[in-house]
Order: sequence, then structure tokens, then C-alpha cells
Amino acid sequence: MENLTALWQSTGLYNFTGGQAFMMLVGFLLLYLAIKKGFEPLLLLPIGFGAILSNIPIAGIAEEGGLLYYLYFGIKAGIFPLLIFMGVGAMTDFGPMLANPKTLLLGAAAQFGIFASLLGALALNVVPGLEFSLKDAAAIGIIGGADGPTAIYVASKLAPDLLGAIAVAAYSYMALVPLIQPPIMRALTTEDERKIEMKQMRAVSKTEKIVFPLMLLILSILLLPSATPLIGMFALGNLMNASGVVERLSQTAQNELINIVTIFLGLAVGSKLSAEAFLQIETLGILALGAVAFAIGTASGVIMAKIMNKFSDTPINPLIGAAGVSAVPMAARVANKVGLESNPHNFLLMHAMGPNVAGVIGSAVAAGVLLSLVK
Amino acid sequence: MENLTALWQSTGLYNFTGGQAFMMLVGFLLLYLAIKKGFEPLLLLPIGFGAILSNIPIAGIAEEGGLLYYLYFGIKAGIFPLLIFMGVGAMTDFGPMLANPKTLLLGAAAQFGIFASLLGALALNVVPGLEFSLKDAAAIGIIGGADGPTAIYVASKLAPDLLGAIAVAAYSYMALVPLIQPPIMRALTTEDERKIEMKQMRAVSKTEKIVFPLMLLILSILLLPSATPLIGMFALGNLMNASGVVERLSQTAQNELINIVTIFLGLAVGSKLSAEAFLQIETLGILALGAVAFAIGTASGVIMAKIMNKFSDTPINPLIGAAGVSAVPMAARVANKVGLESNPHNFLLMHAMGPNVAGVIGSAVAAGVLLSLVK
Amino acid sequence: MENLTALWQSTGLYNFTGGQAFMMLVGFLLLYLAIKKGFEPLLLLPIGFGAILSNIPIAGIAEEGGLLYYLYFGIKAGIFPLLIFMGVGAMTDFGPMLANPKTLLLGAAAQFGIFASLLGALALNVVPGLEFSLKDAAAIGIIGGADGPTAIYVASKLAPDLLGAIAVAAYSYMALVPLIQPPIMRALTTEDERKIEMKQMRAVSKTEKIVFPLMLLILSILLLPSATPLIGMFALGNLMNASGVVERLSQTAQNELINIVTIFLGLAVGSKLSAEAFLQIETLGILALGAVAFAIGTASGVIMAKIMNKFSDTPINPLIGAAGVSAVPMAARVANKVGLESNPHNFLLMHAMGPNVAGVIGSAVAAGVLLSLVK
Amino acid sequence: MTEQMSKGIELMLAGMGIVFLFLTMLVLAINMMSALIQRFFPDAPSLAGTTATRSSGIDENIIAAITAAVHQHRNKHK
Amino acid sequence: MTEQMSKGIELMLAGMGIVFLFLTMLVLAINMMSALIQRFFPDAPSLAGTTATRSSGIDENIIAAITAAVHQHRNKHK
Amino acid sequence: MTEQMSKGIELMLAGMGIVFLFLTMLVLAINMMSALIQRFFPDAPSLAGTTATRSSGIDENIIAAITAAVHQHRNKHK
Ligand code: NA
Ligand code: NA
Ligand code: NA
Repeated sequence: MENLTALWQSTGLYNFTGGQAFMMLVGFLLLYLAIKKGFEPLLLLPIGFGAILSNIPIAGIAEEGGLLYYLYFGIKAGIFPLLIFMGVGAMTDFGPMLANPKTLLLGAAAQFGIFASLLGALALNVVPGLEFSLKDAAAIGIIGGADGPTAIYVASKLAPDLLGAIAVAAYSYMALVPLIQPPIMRALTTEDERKIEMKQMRAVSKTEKIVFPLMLLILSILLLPSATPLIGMFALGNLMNASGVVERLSQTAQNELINIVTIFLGLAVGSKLSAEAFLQIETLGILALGAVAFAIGTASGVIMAKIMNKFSDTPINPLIGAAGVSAVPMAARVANKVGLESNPHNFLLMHAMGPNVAGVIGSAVAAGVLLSLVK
Repeated sequence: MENLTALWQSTGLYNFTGGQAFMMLVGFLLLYLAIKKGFEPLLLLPIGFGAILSNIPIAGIAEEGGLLYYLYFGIKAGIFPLLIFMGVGAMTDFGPMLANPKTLLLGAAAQFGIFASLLGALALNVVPGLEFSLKDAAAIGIIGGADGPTAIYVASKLAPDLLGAIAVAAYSYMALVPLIQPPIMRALTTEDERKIEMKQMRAVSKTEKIVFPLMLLILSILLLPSATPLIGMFALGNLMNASGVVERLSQTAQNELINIVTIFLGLAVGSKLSAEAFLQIETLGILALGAVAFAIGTASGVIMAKIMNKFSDTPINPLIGAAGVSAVPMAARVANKVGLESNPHNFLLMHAMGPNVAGVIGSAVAAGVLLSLVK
Repeated sequence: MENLTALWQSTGLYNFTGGQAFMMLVGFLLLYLAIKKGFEPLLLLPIGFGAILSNIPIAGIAEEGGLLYYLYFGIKAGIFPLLIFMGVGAMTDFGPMLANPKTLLLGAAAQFGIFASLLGALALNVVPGLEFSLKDAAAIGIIGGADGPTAIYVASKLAPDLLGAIAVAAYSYMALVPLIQPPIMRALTTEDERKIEMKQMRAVSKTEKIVFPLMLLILSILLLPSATPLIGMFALGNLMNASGVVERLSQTAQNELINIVTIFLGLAVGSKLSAEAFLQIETLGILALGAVAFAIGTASGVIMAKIMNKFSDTPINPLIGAAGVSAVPMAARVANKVGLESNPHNFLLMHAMGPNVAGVIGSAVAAGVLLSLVK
Repeated sequence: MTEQMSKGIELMLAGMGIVFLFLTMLVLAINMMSALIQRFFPDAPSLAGTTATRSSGIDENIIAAITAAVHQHRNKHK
Repeated sequence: MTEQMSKGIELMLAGMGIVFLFLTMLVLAINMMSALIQRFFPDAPSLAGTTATRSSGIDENIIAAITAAVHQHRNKHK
Repeated sequence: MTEQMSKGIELMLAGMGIVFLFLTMLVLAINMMSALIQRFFPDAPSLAGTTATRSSGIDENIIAAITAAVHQHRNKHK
């Protein structure tokens, strides 16, 4: 009898709080989006599952001694996002960007979304109940970088309490890129602009591909050391692949290592989706600002491309500017698709890959600025 | 000369204790069983090797600063068994169980072996020199769950000193399932019962396979949060595989990740096979009770299947009840084999897979009960 | 304005010290050697990159809280070199050595390079400004073992400050084996000796290959427990492969696990290439002694082989003695190549593999002696 | 009977009770779920006993081609 | 305007400035590098858009198919 | 000679002594083991120099046959 009471008092039913129940629903929603809607499932499935596990009453899976508590150390120490960045670097081909380097500027322009939403977060402080510090605002802004590991790395340093909401917003909007971007792209361009065909790319030599990551690293060392953890690991992965001399390390970085870390990172991010941290009016603000950041980043990229097209001797289709937000390779595919609508023979994919990977560099640079100036 | 004396005094020969020598023999015996007899080699080979390494005098491989000391942290924190459980979940196909859900009850009945041997351990306290606490008894009972990671997880929480003996007993008896089960199965069934053919299974849709792990998780959250670390990671692995949207994560969980963790877990379990911990009369008790647990679990499963066969509208071959102990997939194969002896056209394998995987769930539930009630 | 000053003061340009700049050049030199010259790229690429990352001003990647700081723990605790040794063990085939066991003595003789350079290091203390302790000298000597993980393991225990220079020297000279060894081999042998053909090897049974790693382990336990972490993990890997019963673990140890650990180990070694530690006159001494160690080891192996050839009833080509330094499989290939120059029909590769893998055992034994006698 | 023993028996009763309760509820839940899914979300069923995913995705023509090649090869070299 | 807001605007200006400065310098550096490499170290160019390495060229499905076929073949002939 | 140097020489003597002792005993042990195994547990010998497992086992003719088949297949389906 005593045992039965003890058992009843140790059930989830007895111990549930409303907040925990709600956060579990959020977890199930993320699983639904990942599985049924195909929203960035590699991250949102583990994140959603982590959200459920960490909100189970009594079990304490995200508390000291629990699995998610230990896994979270990999985020707190910055290890997981940097290892993922290394793997992404190994998977990235800078060929299209090296063939047409001026498209790097599109990857610069699109980072305006980051700083615009940073300002937006500060402006939202006029709403009673909302109180974003400069650190919070910077961490929210980085959603506009449209790059998962960068967002998680910055948020873990500047605003760990907001990490869960920021990561969820970043990956969700990346999955929504095919819905968010096209209307903006169409609104800012004319039919004729969208029809512009770009000239075929030159071949890029292996030597150039080997030297590039080293050059990127050197520039980052000289100008912005605070960005070197991110850019350095990205360059390491890229060099491992481009050099061709450590093929087995490169393959492991791109496959098993990044897979293992992705599972751990996702679960650990999910463990930050606790009721106390997430069920705040701040979360609504973060979700709203994330959408704004993506929209403004897209618009800035397109506008920059229009300007460049004016001054360039070779034609530039403004649609590829939208790929500057990163969200590799989704944003480049969107540019390709919207281009095909206007001109069925116009394949922009390779041309959009340049700004697309430039966007990754751009947001890592922006992250470096935030990490070094926001104290 | 001084050097030579120092060298001699630093040899293993000079420093050996009888206990260490004996435990090394135990380690070599495990290696022999793993390599020559094919007893669960994936675990018993690293465990045996770990036993040898940790009993080397002076080297201190299992002491602070040694490799096995660090690896053991992965067990103490519960990380290794849970990651293995995730991998096992990804490898498990619940199709046969979903096609015939009432076979789940066979997986429930077979857990009686756990609690019977728990009582047995307490009863053994009448033997002078034996003193099992309730925690010890619970950890010993879980051997009857016939599931390695569950046994290690529970033992590491309730009775870390007995971990080595418990893990060795669990894996050894799992390997001995083809010897332990058939006589019990034959004794409890008639020839006619063993000839019973079961009707072909219905097809199970992908949606059912996706929803099931979530339902399992929800039930566990509501009823028994203390089982959610185990059941949750199992469900995560299963969902990763069933959903089909994170194939690369699922493959890594089933292959490289589980392999790496298996090596580490095996070595770390072996490090608990020290002379002080193992060379106790308790160990004999544990080995005896483990055998009892398997036998009683098998019998309970078969008897439950006989009862169900009486009341079911579709025929149930009682042999598949024996598969309810878990020991996946060995126990299901044994059921199939014993069935074929009586009726060469009777393939029970798929029908036995249902209770077999249900046994994994059943022992995780039993583990949750023990973890929440035994303090 | 304030921001701009802050930014300028946070650039690498503003904060660079000469030492950091120099060490980065060392890092780039290592990358050049790895990528363009093919010098042991699997290790020197990550080490070189680690050297660059750890010398970036402000970023603090090798300081507390930085990625390389955390990764270094895997070396400090001895985990990484031992896991690599396990993988190497799984990749090693002892067949040729078992077919002709007396070639083991060549692997013993070549270890003279270790102790000769140890003495050399102590002798160098007469040079003003150089002050090698006995521990330092032992760690330097182990370069002569021509085995990366052994050198890193010993250096991390005896002289962590010299670890960077020692690892770089060890891997560089291993890559230079095709340049260092042939002149010594030719100087110490006559044309007739180099032409000696060795008799074809007997077949080695699977049972012998399974028993050998266990025998090696037992011998090491009895005689030299201090060598058992190294020899034990090596034997474990070898047993996993030779036994054939844990193929999936063996494959993972040889591939994904060793790849992951190699990336981490390389970066962590690179993090010890800081200006303070490396830009010392000691480093020049280490580089000089390393070359001496390789040369003396090669010579000792060849001379031993000449002596054995005198007393053996089957002919022994003295060239295979050079393979006793380890540097698997490079040194065996060099022996084969030099042999082919004198006799185009004389394939020594398999005969040289025996002393080659014996050299790995020999240097692990020497490491055990150093670890147990040098306090 | 010792106090420990009676605690053990209580534990056994509670334990087996929960195990059966849990798995019985799971049976009911599965039956309900399967009925609902088969009525409202029917999809192309995969055969019970085949793994859910891992659809090899290999073009069947390729498989056919290779099977043929291997077959041919084996016949030639028998 | 609050002090925080003006700090934010400063941050935006500095940030976008650095981002453009960085990427512009990268453009210049790439142009320089490409010119130098094409003049002094020309090598067999790989087509832009193909990954540097991994140019196995063989469709991964085909490899899978072959592996499966060979595996099957070997099992049969054991 | 300094005390350190004499310690070093002692170390060298002890070290080379142990290394030779260890490997000599290993030679004896191997000889004994091989004799015992060849007499009492003879098994199908694998050729020295091939790795214990991982024997790719794929007949080169098979590879040739499959390569040809895939080639043919790809040409047909281009
Ligand atoms: Na970006
Ligand atoms: Na069970
Ligand atoms: Na050596």
C-alpha cells in the first residue's frame, strides 16, 4: 500500500506541471515538422526529442547526473558546434565562389539581416515585459546568419538561456527558406532581371582550392581573431578535403564524426527547451525577429546583387543575391528554382553556390564582431 | 645494480597477488568463451580484456589516471548503456510486435524472472557470509531481464560493486540461451502445443512504426518517469530509423557509434572485475541466481503463452513465450528451432520476434520500477 | 569611434607577438610538408593546423575554455595515444614475424637509437643554455622509437613541455626515412650482402595469430607492467582483428575511431607548439638528436642483421635490419627498395615486415623501461 | 519472515503489477493506434518483418544488370 | 533614443563595416591568388562545381548495388 | 663524468638489456607456441603476409565482370 502510494507519487501524471506538458507539446511539434514536413530533420528531430526528454518530471535527464546534462557540456565548451563546422567545411566546395569571387560581396550584404534584427530586439524593449540585453540582442540577431552551428556557438557564449529558442528559430526558418524567400525575391526584381543568364564559370584549379582556406584563415587571424575558432575549424575541414592527402580524415569528419556530434548537439540543444526558459514572452519576440532577420537578409542580398549588376561588366542575376544568407544549399536551390520560373533554360544553381558559401563566411565574420564587441 | 633491483621490484612477477592472478585467469576464460565458443563476443571479448588489464600489478590501468578509470566514467554517468540502447533501438524492428500486439504480454510475464531472483537473493541472506542489501538484490534480479545495457545501467546505479559480476552473468547467460531454454520449453509444453502453427501476420504500415516509439515514450512518461532514460533513448533510436528522415544519423547510431561505445563499455565493465570485488562468495550467489532468473523467466513466458492460447481466438504457439525474456534475437531463434523440431514446416521466427522485443520493453519497465522504489 | 579603437585593439595585427608569428610560420611549414611533400600528412596536417590555431593572439583557442585546451586532455590522460595504438594493433599483421620469429631481435637492436640519443641529450648539457633533465632526455630518446603514439605517450608523461617538438621531430623523421636510411644501409653492407635472397616464408595459422597477442600481453605483464598500457591496447586491437569474432569492432577501431582520435590528437599536439615552449635552444637539440636517433637505430639494426646472418642457418639479408626501427610500413618498403637496386628479383618486403612490427613492440618495451625507471 | 523479505515481496507485487499494467496499456494503445491509422492515414503497407526504412534506393535496373553479370560470370567460371 | 539603442547602431555600423571590409579584402586576395597560381603554378584544372576530391565518379547507388551483388555472390560460394 | 651521465649509462644498459631479454623470451615463446599449435591444433593455414581477416576475397575476374556490366548499364541509360 505504502509502495502503491510511493509509485503513484512517482508517476509522471502525479508530478506534471503545465509548463512541462506544454514544452513536451513543443517537442512533439518539432518532431512533426521534422518527420512529416521535412524541416531540417537532422537537427530538429534530435532537438525535439531532447525537448521531450528534458521536460519529463522526476527523471532529471537534463539535470546534474542525467545524460543531457553531460551532453550539454559539449555545447557549453563550444566543442560540438566547432566540430560540426569542421565537417561542414569538409563538405563545402569553394569552386563556384573562387570562379567568381565578387559574389562574396553578396554574402556580405545579406548579413544585414543580423544587425537589423539586433536593432529590432533592442527596439522591442519598449514592449513592457520584454527586456533584451545587448548580449541577448546579439544572440538573437545571429539567427539572421542562417547558419546553425554559428548561431549555437554565439548563443552559447552570449545568451545561453535563449539558446533553445534561438536554435529552434534558426533551423525552422532555414527549413522555411523556400517559403520565406521567393515572394521577397519576386517583389524586388523585374521579370527581365530574373531572366538574366550568367556566363559560364571558369575552371578552378586544385591549387586554388588548397590555398583558399589558408588565405581565409590568415585574413581572419589578422583582422578578427575572435572569429578564428569558427573560421579556423571551417578552414581545417575544407583543407582536409581540398588537399586530398588526408582523405580518410576528411571522410570521417564529413560522415561519422559529424553524425555523432549532430545527435549529441541536437539532444543538448533540446535540453535547453525548459519551460522556465522557453515559456517567456521573449520567445515570441525571438521567433518574430528571426523571421524579420531572414527577410531583411534576403532583401539586402537581392538589392546588393541589383547594384552589382549595374556596375559589373558581366551580367549578374539578382536572384543569386538571396543565396547570400547561407542556409546552404537550400537558398541556392531556391534561387535556381525562382530563376527557372522566368527562364526555363536558366540554371543558376552553380552561380548561387558562390554567394551561398560566402554567406557562411559572412556570418562567421559577423559572429566574430559580436563576440569581440559585445561584453 | 640498484637499477636491476628497481627493475626486478617493478616486474609483474614480483608484485603479483593471488587474487590478481586469479582474476586474470577469469579474464582469459572470458576471452576463450568469446573467441572459441562464440559467447556474445562483442561484449565478452572487451570485458575479458578489461579484466586482464585492470588486474595488472603496478600498471594502475583501472586506477586514477589510467585509461580504464576514465572510460568507467561513461558507465558511472550512465552515458554508455544509454547510447547502446539508442543504437539497439535503431536496429529494432517493431513490425512483428505491432502486427500482433497481444504478444507484448509474453514480454511482461517473462520479467517474473527478475523479481523471483530478487527474492532469491534476499533469501540467500540466510547463508552465513552472504549479505545482499535490497539494492544488491534488485541489481542481481535485473540479470533476469536478459538485456545487457539495462543490466549495466541498473547495476551502475544500485550496486556498482557488483557491476562486473552482474554484467558477466548477464552476457554469459544470454550466450547460453540455446542451452538453458530448450529443456524448460520442452518440459512445459506438449508435442501438440509445439506443433501449433500461427496465422500469417498482417502488414504493418510505416506510419504505425513511426507512431509506436512516440506512444511508448508517452506511456513511459505518464506512468514511470524513472524508466524514461532507458525507454527514451531506445525510442529515439527507433524513431530515427522508422521515420526514414535521418538515415545518416540512424546508420551511425547502429554502426560506428554503438561500436565505439561497445569497446569502451566492455573495457570499463572489465575494470570492475577486480579481485576484491569479484572474489567474494557473493559472486557465486550472483551466478547461481542469474541462471535461476533465466530459467524462471523462460518458464513464466511459456506458461503465459499457454494461458493466452486457451483464451485467444487465433492460435498461439507456447514456445514463443520463451522469447519474452529478451536476449534478442537469440531467444526468438531458439523458439523457432525448437518449433521446427516438432513441425518442420512451422517457422515461428517472426512470431517470436514480437515477444522478444517486448521483453526489452518489459525489462526496461522493470528497471524503472526498481530504480524508483529501491532506495 | 570608441568601437573602432576597440576593434583595432582586438585585431590580430595589433596583438601579434613575434614568437606567435614565427610559430604560425612553423605551422604553415608543417602544412606545406604534409600537403606538398606528403610527409605523414595524417598527423602533420592536423598538428600544423593546431600550431596555427593555438598561436592566434586573443582567440585563446589553446587556453582554458578553448577547443584545443579540452582536446589536450585526451593526451594528458593518455587516452588518445592508447586508442591510436589499439587501432594500429588492429591493422597490424604479425604473420611475417611469426613465420620467422628470430627477426624480432632486429627490432630489439634498433632500439639502441633510443638510448644513444638519451645519452646524447645528457651530453648536450655541456652546451651553455641547454639543460635537459633525465626525464627530458628519456622523452627525447623515444623519438628513436620511430613510433608516433609511443613517443607522444611517453613525452606526455615525462616531459609535456617538450611534447610538441618531440612529436614533430618523430613524425618528420618518420617521413624522412626514405632519405635517412638508404645511405646508412649502403655504407654498412656489401653489394653481395644486399643481394642475399631469403627463403620463402612458411604459412602461419589463424590460431597462432590469435594466441600471439595474448602471449605478448602475458610476457609484458610478467616482466614489465609499466609497458602494459601501450602493449595491452596494441594487443587488444590485434586480438580483435585476428580472432575474427568481433569484426565490426575491429573495423571501427581501424577506421572511424582512429580517424576521429587522429584529428583530435593532431590538433592537441599542435596546441603544444607555443612560442614559449618551442622557441628554445632545446628544440634545436631535440631536432638534432632525433636525426641521430634514427641514424643510430638504423645502423644498429643493420649490424645486428649482419651478425645474425653469420650465425643463422638460413640466410638473412642485412637490409631488413633497418626496418627494425619501426616507422611501419615505410622502413620495410625502404629495405625492399634498396634490396631491389642490387638484385631486381629480390623482394624483401614481407621479410622486412617482421622486424618492422617487432620494432613497434621493441619501442613499447623501451618506453616501459623509461616510464618505470626514470622518476 | 524478515522485514527485508516482506519488502522484497511487496516489490515483486508492485513490479509485476506495473509491468503488466504498462504492457497491457501499451497493447490497448497499439490496437487503438493501428485502428485509427488504418482508417484515417492508410499508407502503402510495408511487410511486417522488413525494416521500416533502409529502402536501398538502388535502381532495380542496376540490380538486374549486375545480377545478370554476376550470373553470367559464375556460369563462365564454374 | 536610449543609450542601449545607440550602442546597437554603433554595433551595426562597425559590424557591417567589418563584414564588408573582410569580404572585400578576401575578394582582392582571391583575385591576386588566382592570378598568381594561374601564371606560376598552373595545374590540371578541375571543373568548378565538382568537389575537389571524392571524384569517384561512380554513382554511389551503383557502388551499393555492386557491393550487394558481390556480397551475395560470396555468401553463395562460401 | 657527471652523476646524471652515469645514470644515463646505467639506464642504457638496463634498457637495452630488458629490450633484448623481452624480445628473446618472445622468440622462445613464439617458437614453443608454433610448435605446440602445429602439432596439436593444426588448422587451415592462411598465407603469411595476408591480413588475418579482411581478405577482400573478391575474385578479380568478378570485379572485371561487374565493371563491364555497370559500364554497359550506364551507357544504355545515359
Ligand atoms: Na550567413
Ligand atoms: Na527482458
Ligand atoms: Na621502434
